[in-house]
Amino acid sequence: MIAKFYESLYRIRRVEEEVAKVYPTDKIKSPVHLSIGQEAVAVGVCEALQPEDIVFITYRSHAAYLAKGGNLKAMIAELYGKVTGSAKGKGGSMHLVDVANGIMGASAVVGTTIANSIGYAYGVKLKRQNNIVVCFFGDGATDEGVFYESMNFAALKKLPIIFICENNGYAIHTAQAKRQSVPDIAAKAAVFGMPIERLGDDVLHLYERISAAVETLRSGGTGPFFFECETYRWKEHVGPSEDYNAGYRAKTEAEPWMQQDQVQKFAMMLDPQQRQQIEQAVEIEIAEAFEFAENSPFPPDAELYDGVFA
Amino acid sequence: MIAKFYESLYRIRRVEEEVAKVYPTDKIKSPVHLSIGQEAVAVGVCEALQPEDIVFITYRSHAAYLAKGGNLKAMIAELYGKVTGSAKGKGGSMHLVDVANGIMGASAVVGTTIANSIGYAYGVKLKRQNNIVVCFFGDGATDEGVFYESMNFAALKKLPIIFICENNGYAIHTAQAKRQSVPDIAAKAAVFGMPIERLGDDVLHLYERISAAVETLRSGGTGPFFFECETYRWKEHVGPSEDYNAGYRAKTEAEPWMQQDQVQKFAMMLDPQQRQQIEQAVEIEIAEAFEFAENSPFPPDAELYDGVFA
Amino acid sequence: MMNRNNVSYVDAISEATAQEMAYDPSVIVFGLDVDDHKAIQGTTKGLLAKFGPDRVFGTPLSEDAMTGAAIGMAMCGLRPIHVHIRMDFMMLAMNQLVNIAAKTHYMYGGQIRLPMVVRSMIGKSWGQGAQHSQGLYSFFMHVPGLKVVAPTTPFDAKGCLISAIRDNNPVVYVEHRILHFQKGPVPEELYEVGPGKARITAAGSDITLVGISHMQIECLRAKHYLQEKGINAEVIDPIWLSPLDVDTIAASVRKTGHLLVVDNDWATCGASAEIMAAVTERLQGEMRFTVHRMGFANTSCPPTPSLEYLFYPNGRTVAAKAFDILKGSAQNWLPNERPDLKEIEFRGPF
Amino acid sequence: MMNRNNVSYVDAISEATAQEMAYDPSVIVFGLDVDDHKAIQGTTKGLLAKFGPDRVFGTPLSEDAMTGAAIGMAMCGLRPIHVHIRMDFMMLAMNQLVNIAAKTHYMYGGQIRLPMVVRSMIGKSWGQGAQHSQGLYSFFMHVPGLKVVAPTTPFDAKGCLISAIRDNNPVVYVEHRILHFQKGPVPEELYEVGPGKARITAAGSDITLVGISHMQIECLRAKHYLQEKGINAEVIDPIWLSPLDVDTIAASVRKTGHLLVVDNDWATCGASAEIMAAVTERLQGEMRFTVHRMGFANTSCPPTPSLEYLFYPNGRTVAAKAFDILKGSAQNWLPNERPDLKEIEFRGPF
Ligand SMILES: Cc1ncc(C[n+]2csc(CCOP(=O)(O)OP(=O)(O)O)c2C)c(N)n1
Ligand SMILES: Cc1ncc(C[n+]2csc(CCOP(=O)(O)OP(=O)(O)O)c2C)c(N)n1
Ligand SMILES: [Mg+2]
Ligand SMILES: [Mg+2]
Repeated sequence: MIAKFYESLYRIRRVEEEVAKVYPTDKIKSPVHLSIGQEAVAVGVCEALQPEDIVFITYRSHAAYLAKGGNLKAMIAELYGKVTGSAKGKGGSMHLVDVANGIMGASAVVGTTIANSIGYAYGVKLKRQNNIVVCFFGDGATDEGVFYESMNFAALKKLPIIFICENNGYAIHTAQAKRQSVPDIAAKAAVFGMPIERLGDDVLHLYERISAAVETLRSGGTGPFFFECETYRWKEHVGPSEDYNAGYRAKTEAEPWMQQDQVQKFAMMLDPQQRQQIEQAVEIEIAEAFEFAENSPFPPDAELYDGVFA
Repeated sequence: MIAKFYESLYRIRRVEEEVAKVYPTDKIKSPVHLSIGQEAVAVGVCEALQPEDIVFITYRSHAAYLAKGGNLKAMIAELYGKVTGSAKGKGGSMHLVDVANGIMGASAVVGTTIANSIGYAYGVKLKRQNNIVVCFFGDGATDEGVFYESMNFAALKKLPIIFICENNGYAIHTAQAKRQSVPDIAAKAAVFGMPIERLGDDVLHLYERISAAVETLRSGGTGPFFFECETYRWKEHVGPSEDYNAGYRAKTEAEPWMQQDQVQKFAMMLDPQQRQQIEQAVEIEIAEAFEFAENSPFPPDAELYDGVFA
Repeated sequence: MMNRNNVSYVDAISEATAQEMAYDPSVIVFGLDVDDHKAIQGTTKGLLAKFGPDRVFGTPLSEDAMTGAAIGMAMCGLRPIHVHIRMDFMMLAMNQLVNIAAKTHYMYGGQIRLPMVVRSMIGKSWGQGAQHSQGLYSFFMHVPGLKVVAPTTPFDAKGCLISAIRDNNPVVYVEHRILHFQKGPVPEELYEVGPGKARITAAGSDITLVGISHMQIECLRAKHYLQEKGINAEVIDPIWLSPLDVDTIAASVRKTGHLLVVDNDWATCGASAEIMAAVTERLQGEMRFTVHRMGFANTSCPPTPSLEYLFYPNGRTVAAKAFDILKGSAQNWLPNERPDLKEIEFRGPF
Repeated sequence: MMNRNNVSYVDAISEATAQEMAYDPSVIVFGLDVDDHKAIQGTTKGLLAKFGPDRVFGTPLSEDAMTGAAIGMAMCGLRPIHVHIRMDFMMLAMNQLVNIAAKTHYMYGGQIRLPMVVRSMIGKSWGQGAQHSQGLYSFFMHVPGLKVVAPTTPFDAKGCLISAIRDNNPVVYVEHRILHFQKGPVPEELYEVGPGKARITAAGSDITLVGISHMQIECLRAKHYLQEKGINAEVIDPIWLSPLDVDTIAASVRKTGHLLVVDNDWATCGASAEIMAAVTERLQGEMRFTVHRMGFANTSCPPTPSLEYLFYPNGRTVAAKAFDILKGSAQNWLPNERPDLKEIEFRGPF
């Protein structure tokens, strides 16, 4: 399990580092919102899921996409705007999707996928499917009215869904306390009548707690479940750089998070040889994915008008 | 005080009864949402206010309009669509307004005035005015996302505003439990960090509790305050009739409310002569208002294009 | 037994829904008050009893999230019909419709499709006023990825709804409160009235009247009035507004030389502007012709009866405008109201 | 010292705002991120320091309630400027804008007026994609009671913003991300560029090009390309889209005989359809002329550079279209890209 978790964590971290490295070459002409530092939540949650389970993600979801099993080559090609991308170059970094692996897409408009996820969960329940829906969103999304409307409906209909609020304390550069009169997001879900829990970014603990919720749902128990997961974004809101000198936050705020970096932590738990094996395999896979993206063609002009309607 | 309260209660009840009586003649061609049965909340709240205080109301707000001192003649003329109406016949029953008396209008789209009221309260605070904003809305409005967004902003900015949720248990024909996973509306405001209180429709108690909040705000304390007031609509959702045979609610549900009818209760508290005096004066005023409306002209055709822009 | 030659628009909708729900278990209906005794003016009547509360349910007042939920349901393989009792309330759903529903299929490179219908009603009369009387469908025509249909007859109400339900894309289905009272022949079987085909509802040779939604009725009335003056108008019902059948309209104008679009909405950037522009693009250079439009008065809808009457085009004012177009402007001819042209009209109270 | 002949669009906006705020204490600025270090691409820079957090503040992500709040502030006598960093997010504010802001003055019989400005930006380039690149202003043009302005130059950016702030009605003020990089002369003093007056930005005689927002730049480029072919285009910037100055455009077409509207938005039911229709209404019967339009490709905006390039009209394609209009369709002339016509363009990354 440790090895599997490490592989996922390391892979996500390295993919995003590569994205950040390539970015200044202007080969990726798409706004990238890196989740470096936030990998733990994606991995802890997605490891508790099965391939047929469904996730709804956000523009900052390279991590969740990969953790859920999203196709890496298609992702990098999508960032490059290539026709081999997950959306044929018509989505970009903010709209990753991989239906075959249960990834139902990501929106650049904050909060919208929360509403989509409850509809999907309603469908799952109506059709008596046995899979589970998970919806990822940020603390910023909980400022939006649609968040509350969705919590109410999910609780009213007892939907088989798990909400994951990735609370990294900021919406762009605005701290939560400047936007929310009370910072306790989980409490705002709890008033609608659902079990809540506050978690950090300890992958194993996340995995354990999410697994318990999944187990309940899988065995016919009712949802929804709500988890508020504290985490921290290491990079700037959008783009490949750091921005601790911008004035809205101090590096000292980040340091405790960096010290408990889950990627490092899991690395330490493995014996060096096994670790090296994992890392090597990942590096090869990543190199291949970027090569694939580089070598793939841009979509032909005719694609412009293709697929407006199904 | 009892006399004053009774006058207001009796006046509202009688105005609406007259509206209901006239309605079948088709002189009022505007959808009327009567607040018969719900007068207590409007009176208990508005008696605690000063003329310069501001109220935001709903399409079901004949009561609040009158309780706050809205012009009766202008109201009836508005229902009749006459140019002497509060909005020159361009508002109708659902859009009563009387800026001179602090009534900032009413919307037919549920929930919208909540957002408007917080903006007004922000203005009051910024300009260091000493008046207070009160916003009335129904239980149905608390289903809407804008309710939560507004609670958050009001609490974040500590606005001088009092929220009055008139919980009559229904949105049109849909009971609260069919729409809300948890019926406790006040709790949903409380999570944003504001004092809440649950009240019934006892006018004196309402008056006392609202006055206390008003006092706090008036003397420089911070808001917002939230009151959930249970009440009951006696008539159908829209129109002049009863609808206990429609199937969505039973008359027995209404009976306890009718037994504790505040209009009757206050009538009993007065000596018969004083009561008669009050009632006579009100009847004369009402008769005059309907006569005024009857005799007023419809707006001239040119009014159609007048006032699209200020 | 139902008289199939005299089925109401309301019954046509509920029948189409019930038949599609019986035929396809993935069809569901939801929205505020679809399950109460009024049943959205009867259009959802009987559905709850037949299909149960999982497939027919009222919702909280949460237009934004419920629209998003409809999208999610469609992603999951359902065919949701989301109902709004007033089109005006769709303003709360614009983000999900414009930013998500319209874009999902394209933006995800074809991986997801959204078969969903959004039904809503345009209000009119009885002083419903500014916030309950808007025909805002041009917003949806504007955005690629959405289809828009506004059937006028009970026949089309049924056929278009079935077509909309079976479409694999988001379809905005526009009703008009007054049209609910229309009656006409409606076959019992399931049939589709698909996108992209306008209907010539009355043949003529002198001028082409395109009437959208309820204004189709007013155009048919105008045709009668114009006959008094020996003018023979052709009347067209576009039915589907997006995609729009420009061919049929242009072919008619090719014949008549004059187009008057009468919309149930404001003119500016509306469907009437679009149809004028599209026909002009098609015909200019080829022949001489003129294009014109009528719509709501350029104000909010006033509830007082006198002004409310002026707010809308009607058969007489449409005829007067057509007459001016043909005979030169400001002829000041306005036909007298003819009682024989009054079909049943909803008049309130609500 | 600032070079007043080379002021950026961004600085023109922040200057106009600061000056109006100093001049009138009822003016306030709020919206997501107006008070962070990026200051909405610099357009709100310095305001927080100058006017404090009560008059300049960031908000929660609550577009619906914050728009409603702007309305309430205006009711209370403030003159709020509500800022959205992307126009697309205004879809969350449609209910308050269409159902409340547009109607308040009329619906309340004149008792209330709403002096408020809603600023927002249209995105373009660097693969921002479907949800961050829309010009949806035709929605606001459609609804009576709203004014709409889309200035192109730094001079107009300042003058129009001042005019919008002083207007006693809701004004939707549309910026374009690429225009932010424009530079030009901007007087230091306060001045207004009021509603209803279009500007002839380049005189000509052969065809009238109306370019909206960023497409104004492309039309000016097209004018240069067309000169290679001896064609002399007149270019018009409508500036205010509602109310629209049809007079100036119609007068130009009266001269040139041909209109090509190039919009920064989709064509269907868009501003381009409206301008075509309005000019046609004005001139038909009087003379022979043709009307045409270009706009976004009828798809969602694709982020990949190759398709994104095709999605937008540009100076070359505008010139090609104008050439076809004048010389007969499908001449297949497409000018070669001229580097001397490249003004500074924002290219990312974000
Ligand atoms: C509805 C909407 N409003 C505003 C924005 C602009 N915006 C983009 S990202 C973002 C921050 C969202 O914060 P959060 O949900 O906490 O996610 P994080 O970026 O922290 O992962 C904002 C405000 C948007 N995309 N959508
Ligand atoms: C946004 C919106 N959605 C739906 C409606 C239709 N509608 C009109 S009144 C009403 C019920 C509102 O209930 P509540 O707020 O409890 O007020 P009450 O009528 O009980 O006083 C509804 C759903 C509306 N007017 N606005
Ligand atoms: Mg965040
Ligand atoms: Mg209620």
